[in-house]
Amino acid sequence: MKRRTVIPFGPQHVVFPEPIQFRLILEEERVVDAIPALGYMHRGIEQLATVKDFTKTLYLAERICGICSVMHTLAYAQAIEELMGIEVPPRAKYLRTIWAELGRLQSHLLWMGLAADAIGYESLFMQTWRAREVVLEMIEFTEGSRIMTGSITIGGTKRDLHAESLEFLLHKLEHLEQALNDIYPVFSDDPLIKQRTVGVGLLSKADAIKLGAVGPTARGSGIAEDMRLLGYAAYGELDFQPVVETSCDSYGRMLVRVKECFQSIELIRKAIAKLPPGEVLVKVKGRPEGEVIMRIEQPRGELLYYLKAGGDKSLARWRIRTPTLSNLPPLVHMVKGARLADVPLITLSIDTCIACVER
Amino acid sequence: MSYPAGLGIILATFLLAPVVGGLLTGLERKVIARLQGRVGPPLTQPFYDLVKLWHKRPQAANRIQIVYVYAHLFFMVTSLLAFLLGQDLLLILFIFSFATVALILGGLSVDSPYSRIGSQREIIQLVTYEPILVLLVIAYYQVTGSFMVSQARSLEQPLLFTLPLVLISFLPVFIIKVRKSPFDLATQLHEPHQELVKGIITEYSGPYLALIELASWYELVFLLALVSLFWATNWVGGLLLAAIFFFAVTVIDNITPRVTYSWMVKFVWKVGLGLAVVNVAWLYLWK
Amino acid sequence: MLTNVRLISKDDLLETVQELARDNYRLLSITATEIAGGFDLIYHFAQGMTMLNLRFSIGYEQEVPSITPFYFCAFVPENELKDFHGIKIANLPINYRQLFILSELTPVKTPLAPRAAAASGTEVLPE
Amino acid sequence: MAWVSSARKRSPWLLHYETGGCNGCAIEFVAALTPLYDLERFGMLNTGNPKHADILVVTGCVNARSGRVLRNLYEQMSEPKVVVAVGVCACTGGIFHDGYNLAPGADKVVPVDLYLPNCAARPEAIIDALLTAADLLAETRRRDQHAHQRAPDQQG
Repeated sequence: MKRRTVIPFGPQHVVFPEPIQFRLILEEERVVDAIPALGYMHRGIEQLATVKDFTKTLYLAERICGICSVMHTLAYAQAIEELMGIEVPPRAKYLRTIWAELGRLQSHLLWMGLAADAIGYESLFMQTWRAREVVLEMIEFTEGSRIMTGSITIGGTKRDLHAESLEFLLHKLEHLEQALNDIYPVFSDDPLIKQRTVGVGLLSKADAIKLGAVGPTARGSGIAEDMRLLGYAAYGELDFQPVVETSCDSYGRMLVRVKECFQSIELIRKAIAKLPPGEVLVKVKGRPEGEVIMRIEQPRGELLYYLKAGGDKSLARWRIRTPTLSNLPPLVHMVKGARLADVPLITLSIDTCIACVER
Repeated sequence: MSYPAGLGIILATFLLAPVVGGLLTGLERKVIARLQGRVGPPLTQPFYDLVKLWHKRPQAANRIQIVYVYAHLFFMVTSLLAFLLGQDLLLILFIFSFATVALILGGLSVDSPYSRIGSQREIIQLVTYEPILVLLVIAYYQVTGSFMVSQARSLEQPLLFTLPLVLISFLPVFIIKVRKSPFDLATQLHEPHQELVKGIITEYSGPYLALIELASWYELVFLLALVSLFWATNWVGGLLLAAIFFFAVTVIDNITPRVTYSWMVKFVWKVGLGLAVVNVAWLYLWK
Repeated sequence: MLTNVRLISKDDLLETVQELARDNYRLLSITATEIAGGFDLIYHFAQGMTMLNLRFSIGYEQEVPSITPFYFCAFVPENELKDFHGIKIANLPINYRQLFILSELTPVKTPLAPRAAAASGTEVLPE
Repeated sequence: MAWVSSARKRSPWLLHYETGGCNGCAIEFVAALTPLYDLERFGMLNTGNPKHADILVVTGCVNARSGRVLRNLYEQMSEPKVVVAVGVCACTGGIFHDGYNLAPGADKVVPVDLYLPNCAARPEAIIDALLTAADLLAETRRRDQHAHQRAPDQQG
């Protein structure tokens, strides 16, 4: 029998800033087994929601994850609105769409940078994060803060966009598109990047269904599923098609994300063009009662909320199923048999967000 | 060589080489930062790092590790010294490899998986580039008729004109030795983004890391001196050649991702070794 | 709202899930809620954009069969059920023994099932 | 010696550990390394290896499992060392402070020298905090070992 080495991969590791531990069992440099160990970020949000006021839980939802904070507030607000039967003004729906897409842009750019970093491509990492700063500038200008914006609330949005803000957005989007046009060919054509990603971390379509892959991971394996097609917020009125790649490897998943950046830019432009006038916030009275399931497309995939409220001040149950949790079994499947040098990239290729997983 | 000149070279090796090596490292970090659109650290940054590391509280996993660090530095300084004194090239490269072996043994002496796997990769790197160095020595002997480094200065035309392909095949060796992307498999000194944390030097800290850093400066100067051997007839030419090499490596580092070791072995043996063999064969058949 | 719910009994679970697996449904998640005297379990499935929820209730002491033979990925939510609610799952292949997300240092056992906390007697092994 | 402390001030190497929380501060810390903010111009490197680092940057709230890792990392760093708690979660536990799994603040596990309460901390604030930490590093202090408080795993 070959000699086996056990490498503790994480929880503190430079490649990804988040703590997850993989105990990798190696034969020489090939991984024969990977055991994920979670729990380094568990905060007990589901339990906190059962003791806090349901309006304050909104802020808790925002702090499930700092990267997709907008998505969590959006999902939570929509779920509560559905429970209480509130109709959100159309302008607020469009604003929510714009912010959600900005959030997706910054998340995808962040991921692209980390992926470049994982394969040791310093320069590309810096260039993508430089482009990301443009998005953060837009977010800060329109929402008031870089990460925790608090701009979406139950019943609408807290802020409105004026004509000059929209002009600023359009202007910056052009900058961003230029930067992305420079970055895109590097990701799609660079021979050394291809050498590191093509055929690495294979996940066939059948496996993706069986193991419950969602989001870009599933779309990289040829499954055309995008929760935005459900038509929540203003997505029903904006025409778009999900980005699908059929190469089933890290390269495919990478391309899905890069292409989705362009798609997001298009969606924001369409939303700005169609933005209806009117109010952005309706008054909310009463307490939620009943059960609801909310599915939303996060940058990382499908987010599933199950809310149960009994007419009390706080919720009876708030079940958060985040995309990364669903993508963990495919990840374990992909890591088995990979080379040690490819493990960081494969782990990143599902866009792990441990803060979401552990709540 | 006269006695005072030899003494001068010894002094220069001990005093000037680390200064030059440190400044070059600082320059390289600055250039990389500029290529990435950043301001970058000051030119003297490596010296601050060295002083700071030297004054941290020493922590070592075991005693033998410390011995290997000193051995690494000693062999590195010796190889540079022997080179500047115009000694036998074969011997010099032998000592140079021994410096690497000392580092590998140090990495293997601790019970850390990162350090162990880093050492294994360093061994693979050693195996990868060593044949090219041997061919370099053979080609050198064919042209000059001697193994002595001092012989290169008395040639009529620079070595570059007879050994152009050998110089090109030396480029991957240079990249491997200075631990730059795409061949930064075993460790990196200033870029932390690695699946093995720091690879072979993970378990060194404080003053011992400072010694490794110092050795890497000597190494850089030695490798650049080896490059300048290809234009040893004229010191301007040698300096120019070394400068071109230095900037080429810095740029390549910036525009390539890290590759896997199997790809590295294939590439270096196919392209690097191939070019060197062609050059040597050409010398045999036509000269 | 919660739509497309199919009420089943605990004994029908494996059979129903097998049918769904044959029809290429995806498993989204499993949700448990503590109700009086036991738990309310919902298995969320989806085919494309449409969801299907299987629902049944169990008592505190009752055991639920694992659906990992049909959906391997079910080990993640099933371990969560063990962690947060202390629900007993039979034949779980990857069993973290209530240490999936919670650690042995966590002062509270089964935080989402406060009423059942006292009843939970599962052995907690050190890491 | 003056030149030693000057070197320490100009070359602090960082170790970042995200103990929990929402990643917001962690991402802002990484953003501080990138071209717009560029921490490296102050000589700071993100090493990722506790044995090489001088400043431990803690982001996020400390929970039962990560507290032990944090403690372990802190003990692997050699003196002199400084700990910076970035973000309100690392300072007090923030919005999650009454969670069942948390220690209210990183200072319950390791001695913290600098607090940066913010949600989420901006890169400018992080740079400011790190520069202040570098100044602290220059004053070669030996910290009282008794000041170490007990880790949550040692609490009853």
